[in-house]
Amino acid sequence: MTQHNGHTGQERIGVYVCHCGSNIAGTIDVEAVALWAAEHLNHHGVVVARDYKFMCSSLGQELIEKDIKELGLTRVVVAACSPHLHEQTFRIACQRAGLNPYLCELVSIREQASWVHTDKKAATEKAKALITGGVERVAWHEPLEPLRVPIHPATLVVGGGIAGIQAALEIADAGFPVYLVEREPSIGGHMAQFDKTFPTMDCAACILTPRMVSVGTHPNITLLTWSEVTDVQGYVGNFTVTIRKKARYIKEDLCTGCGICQEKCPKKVIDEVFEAGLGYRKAVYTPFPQAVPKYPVIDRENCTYFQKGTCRACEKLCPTEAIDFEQTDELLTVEVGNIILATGFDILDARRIGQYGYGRLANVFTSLEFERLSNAAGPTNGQIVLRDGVTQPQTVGIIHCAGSRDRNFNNYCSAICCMQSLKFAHLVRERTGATVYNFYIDIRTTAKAYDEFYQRVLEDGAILIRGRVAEVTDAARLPGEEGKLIIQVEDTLAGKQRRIPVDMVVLSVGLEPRHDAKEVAHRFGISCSADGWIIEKHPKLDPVATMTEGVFVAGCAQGPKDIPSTVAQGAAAAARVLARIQQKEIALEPVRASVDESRCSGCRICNGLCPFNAIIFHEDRMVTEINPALCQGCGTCVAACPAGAISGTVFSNEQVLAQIEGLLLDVARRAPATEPVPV
Amino acid sequence: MSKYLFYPGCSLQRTARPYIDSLLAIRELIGLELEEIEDWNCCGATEYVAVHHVAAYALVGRNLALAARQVDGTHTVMAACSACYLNLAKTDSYMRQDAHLAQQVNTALDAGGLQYTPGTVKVRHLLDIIVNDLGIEAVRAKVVRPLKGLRVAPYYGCMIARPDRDNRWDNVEHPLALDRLLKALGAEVIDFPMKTHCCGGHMTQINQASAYELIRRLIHGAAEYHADIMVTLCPMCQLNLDAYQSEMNRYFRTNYHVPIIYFTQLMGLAFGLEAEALGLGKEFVDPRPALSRIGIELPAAEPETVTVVEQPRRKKKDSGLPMPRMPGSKEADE
Amino acid sequence: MTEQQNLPAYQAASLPPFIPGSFLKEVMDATPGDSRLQMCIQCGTCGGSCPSAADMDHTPRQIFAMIRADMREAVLRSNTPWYCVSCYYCTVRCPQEVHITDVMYTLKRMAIREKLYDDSTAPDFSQTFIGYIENFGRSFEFGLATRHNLRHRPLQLPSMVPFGLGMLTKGRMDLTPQRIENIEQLQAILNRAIELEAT
Amino acid sequence: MSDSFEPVLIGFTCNWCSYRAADLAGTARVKYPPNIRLLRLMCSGRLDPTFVLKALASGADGVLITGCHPGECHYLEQNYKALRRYLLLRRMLAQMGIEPERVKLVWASAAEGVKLAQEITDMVEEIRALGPLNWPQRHNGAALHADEKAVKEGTA
Repeated sequence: MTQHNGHTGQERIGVYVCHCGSNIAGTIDVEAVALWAAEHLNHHGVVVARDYKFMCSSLGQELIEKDIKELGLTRVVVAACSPHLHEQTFRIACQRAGLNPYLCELVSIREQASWVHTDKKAATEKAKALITGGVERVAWHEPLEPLRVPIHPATLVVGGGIAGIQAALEIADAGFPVYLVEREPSIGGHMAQFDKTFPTMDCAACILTPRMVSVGTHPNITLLTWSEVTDVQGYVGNFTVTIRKKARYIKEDLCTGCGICQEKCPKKVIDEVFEAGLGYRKAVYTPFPQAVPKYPVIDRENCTYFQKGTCRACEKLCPTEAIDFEQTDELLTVEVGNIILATGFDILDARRIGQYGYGRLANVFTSLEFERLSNAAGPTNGQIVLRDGVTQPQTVGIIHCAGSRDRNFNNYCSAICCMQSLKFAHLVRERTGATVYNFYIDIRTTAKAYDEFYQRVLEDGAILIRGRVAEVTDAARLPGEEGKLIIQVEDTLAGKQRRIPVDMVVLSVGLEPRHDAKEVAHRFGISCSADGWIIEKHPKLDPVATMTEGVFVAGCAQGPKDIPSTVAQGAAAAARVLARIQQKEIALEPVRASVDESRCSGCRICNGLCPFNAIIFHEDRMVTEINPALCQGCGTCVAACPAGAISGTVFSNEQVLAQIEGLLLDVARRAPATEPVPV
Repeated sequence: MSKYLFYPGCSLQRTARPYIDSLLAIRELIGLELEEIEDWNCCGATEYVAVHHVAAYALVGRNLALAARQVDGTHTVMAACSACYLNLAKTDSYMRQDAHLAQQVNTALDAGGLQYTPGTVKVRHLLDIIVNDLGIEAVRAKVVRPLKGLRVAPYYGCMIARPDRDNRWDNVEHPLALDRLLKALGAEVIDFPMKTHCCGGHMTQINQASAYELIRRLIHGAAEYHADIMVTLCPMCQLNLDAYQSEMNRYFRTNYHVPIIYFTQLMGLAFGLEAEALGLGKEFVDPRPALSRIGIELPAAEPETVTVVEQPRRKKKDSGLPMPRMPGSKEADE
Repeated sequence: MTEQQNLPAYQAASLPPFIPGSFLKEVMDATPGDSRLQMCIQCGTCGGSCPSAADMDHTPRQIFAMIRADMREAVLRSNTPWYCVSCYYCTVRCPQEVHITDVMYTLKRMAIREKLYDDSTAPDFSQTFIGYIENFGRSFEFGLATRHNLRHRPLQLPSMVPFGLGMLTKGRMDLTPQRIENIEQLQAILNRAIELEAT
Repeated sequence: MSDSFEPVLIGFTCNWCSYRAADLAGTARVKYPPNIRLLRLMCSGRLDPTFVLKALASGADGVLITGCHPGECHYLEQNYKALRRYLLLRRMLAQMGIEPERVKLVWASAAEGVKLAQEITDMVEEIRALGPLNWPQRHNGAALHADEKAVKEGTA
């Protein structure tokens, strides 16, 4: 650590340059930057400039606190990572030392310099310019108080899979109200489709159903299935959410869930959702017997009455007169303080992988189809059979990484496929005794008891071949291949191309973000990564928060993960929300605009600019006023005021212009001799 | 009429004479106007690039530069040979991606007073133009003699489908463009699983055992599906599968007889054109028996007894589990 | 101070070029565009897809491992690239988008330049082929087939007579090569290109 | 720095999208030239045209303005106001004898780190091609101020 003392100016500014280990120091000569700041920015008020290994560590923070007290600093500039990560950390440090927290400025020399540039000299020069901008800007900072707003105690949970179920139960059990919104007719999500769960092979329904029942009967949970969130307004602590409750055409208060309507409905449809296209349901249906809630829905697209105007069999036969063809969609508005998104995943459309023949070759199945095939409650009552519905396979090939770790499809590892494929191998061995081949690139069994499961599947006699399958074909070339599916692969450990005839192929297809993940994220004001998964606030230290305060994420919406991790995230998100609710209020950035009435000319240019209706015009005095409770702080009116009568905190004209000047101090020589813009 | 610059390539001048003859015979009917690139040279096939690097791209670069000079109204260069198509497209694409290569190619071209700016012309294959520009419907409208009852194996080969840099095909593994086109001619198109497998390429000249094995796989595949005829769109594929079929039969002691003709020839037949104008009759494996079965008689047809095997169709099962729905499957069934 | 542009990812990265002077780098540098060869994860999709894999002494995947292991001579002596039929199956299926077919061409060029091949049939075929192009601007099947077969398969030549005769009588082969008009221009271009390769 | 011309650019970012895109570019280690210096506003709607002129007057050779995609503004629609001001600002720059290409507006969502980096790279090269900004002599502060006022009134 080096220390450089400069001489005193009007404001007493301290500059702190972080090494961030080698994250910054690897590219930027941080010691030289600190030395330079002490020497060259002393005319700009810098009285001390230091560099330190990790400014955000407690020792780093103490360094700043000590200087505030001992050197009488009035402003602090920390050159480190993005303010979105550590602004709060350093503001609190300032506050501890008795300095108003808003007199601290963060300069991002990691995300904006060391991580994005390779030329060390240029990156170092840029860091100096960024810091100069920060120093010039911080001089104009004003002491501010955060805006405190109360937090509404209710929570919205979007998605009724195991992540959403877990989160909802945790919060409801703590005594706070929850709205659980689910798009499908029942909660349960993908887990409800599975037969067994790895590595312990307990039955998915046996462990999931009790939780579903708890959700359905919990006094603190309002369950809204067959519903979707259509609009979100407001901000942390105070969201107003609009939910479309789609018409079920069933009167929930009268329906007993007896199932007669489903039994009598004459219209059979392929169930593309719950049965993954492998089984049938009726036009009026609950997706599965243990569905929560128990009320069915009428699928308008396929209902004979809705399409052709006659039938109404369900209505005639319903013992409680619960069928209501006149029902319409309802829009509900609820107030919540926090939101948890647990919207889950889709599976990759296996038809896209042409070389595996799914959709063309009857006996190529997806993993989700296989789950239904092996499920005792599935379309074959758990019989593992070929597409003809009767023949048991003698040989089964299970292909890992189908569409994952592949730049032609999804570049990431879907995380669950290795264990899922091993589970399938075990089930096939156990139920049919068929010969099983698993084709893999790498076996990734990294969680607790997972590798032991791999060992067990090897003991079961599954044959593992290291090689990514090149193609699945029905074009027989050699004796013994006729009538079979042939898996062509390089057995990379033997170094030979092999053709392995099998009866059934199971594709462990990758997990994908929901097809509408981007729209949903946009609706909640959060972002998705390029892959489409919701971006968490910090991948390690804040994995369930998002960049938008009050919106949390849990489960596969954030990225592919197995059931244990999903449940852990659901509980973690709930814990974060509960902590928020217990605080009762939250501090907001005091970024607000206000009008200096003495300078307002009454031109009304700003009047039409505010989408939040925060700008009011007083006809009597011919002046404009801004309602601070409604102002969101965008600053559009500040930029528009020709009289300069509107000013905005945190991003005032003075602050921005001073920052520009600072950013360009090193190149100011190139500017024209006469200063063209009056500041 | 849609106009395109035309790169015929060496094969169409010689071994694939029937391909160009049939193409020229049908072009008016489907509204295709072609302007040949003047003084074009060989594309180098798969050989030049195995010996020289810059020269291989400069060789193709000369053709692109000549084509660019003829750009007038259209900037699309059409090739009918798969290897020519791929070499032209690949050179343009690599020159776009790799500034160093582009500069070297242009330095070389400069020695001949030529220049080529990558991206000036767009290279496309004949099938792509017929299916995607002129349209299947325009083809269907000209059919006067539907090829009803003719079981055809659509064979694309490699280099037209792969690598598909500009996403021209619905699926690089199992494209359907040719299938749809042949269905529009009234033919019965088999779901040929080998449709994009390799014909052996230059292996017929290098290692005949390897080549014959690759040829056998394709011919065997077509025979397994009881195809009357296999349709190709590449001179190399046609040559290997047709001219070497008897050699292959001798090598494996088999007796396959699968005629191989160009898709343009089949289009011409469906359009009611004369066989001779379509270059038919120059094949090694005689297509006449297959064609006469659907009532198309070629001149000097020698009577030949053909054993017609009853074709086992894939059974449709009613009691089974539903099949996944395929996008565009309705269209493919037409 | 600007970042390097139009360079393959492995060269533009902030790290210094890996293993300077390695055979891997040599192969990548000699392949147009970004071949992404360093991204191979040894999954075997190429070896599984290859129609000629059975004839190769090493699968393409093994060749890539050998390139990384700097087994220069063993790689260039391998018959693997010469059995490549340019079908591009490996290239389109490779999950890492390695330009495998192009790498095979690069290995052929290297082997020819250093005369490191055990069976000369394929290299000779390529060179005979390009000889015709350099002299006429067009390929010439008749000359090619006869010259090539005379040299490499003289005993089989009689059995090829029906084939050649068939081609001639069916008007699918000529006895004389065609020559493009401006052959001098093409030769000037190719000579300049070959000079560039040497530098 | 070498003798050759290295442009300096100022980039205005929106706290909700493009600033986060810059963060994302950093986290993903996407590389772009160091010639740009970014500063943060809450919204592209906060961008007072004076800021752009101030940057150009203080030595910047170009200004990149970034905001949320149309329809994605955190404050509902303020990026449209930025767009209007930008279009008028460019016209005004042309009248002042400054190449309007020196100021550019691009949209970048919080997920578009790679896109933002590419836009920066492209613009640095474009400005490098244009060369250093040479202020026309005839302009003085008063004229600029009048123009700037016109922009505000015309577009607010």
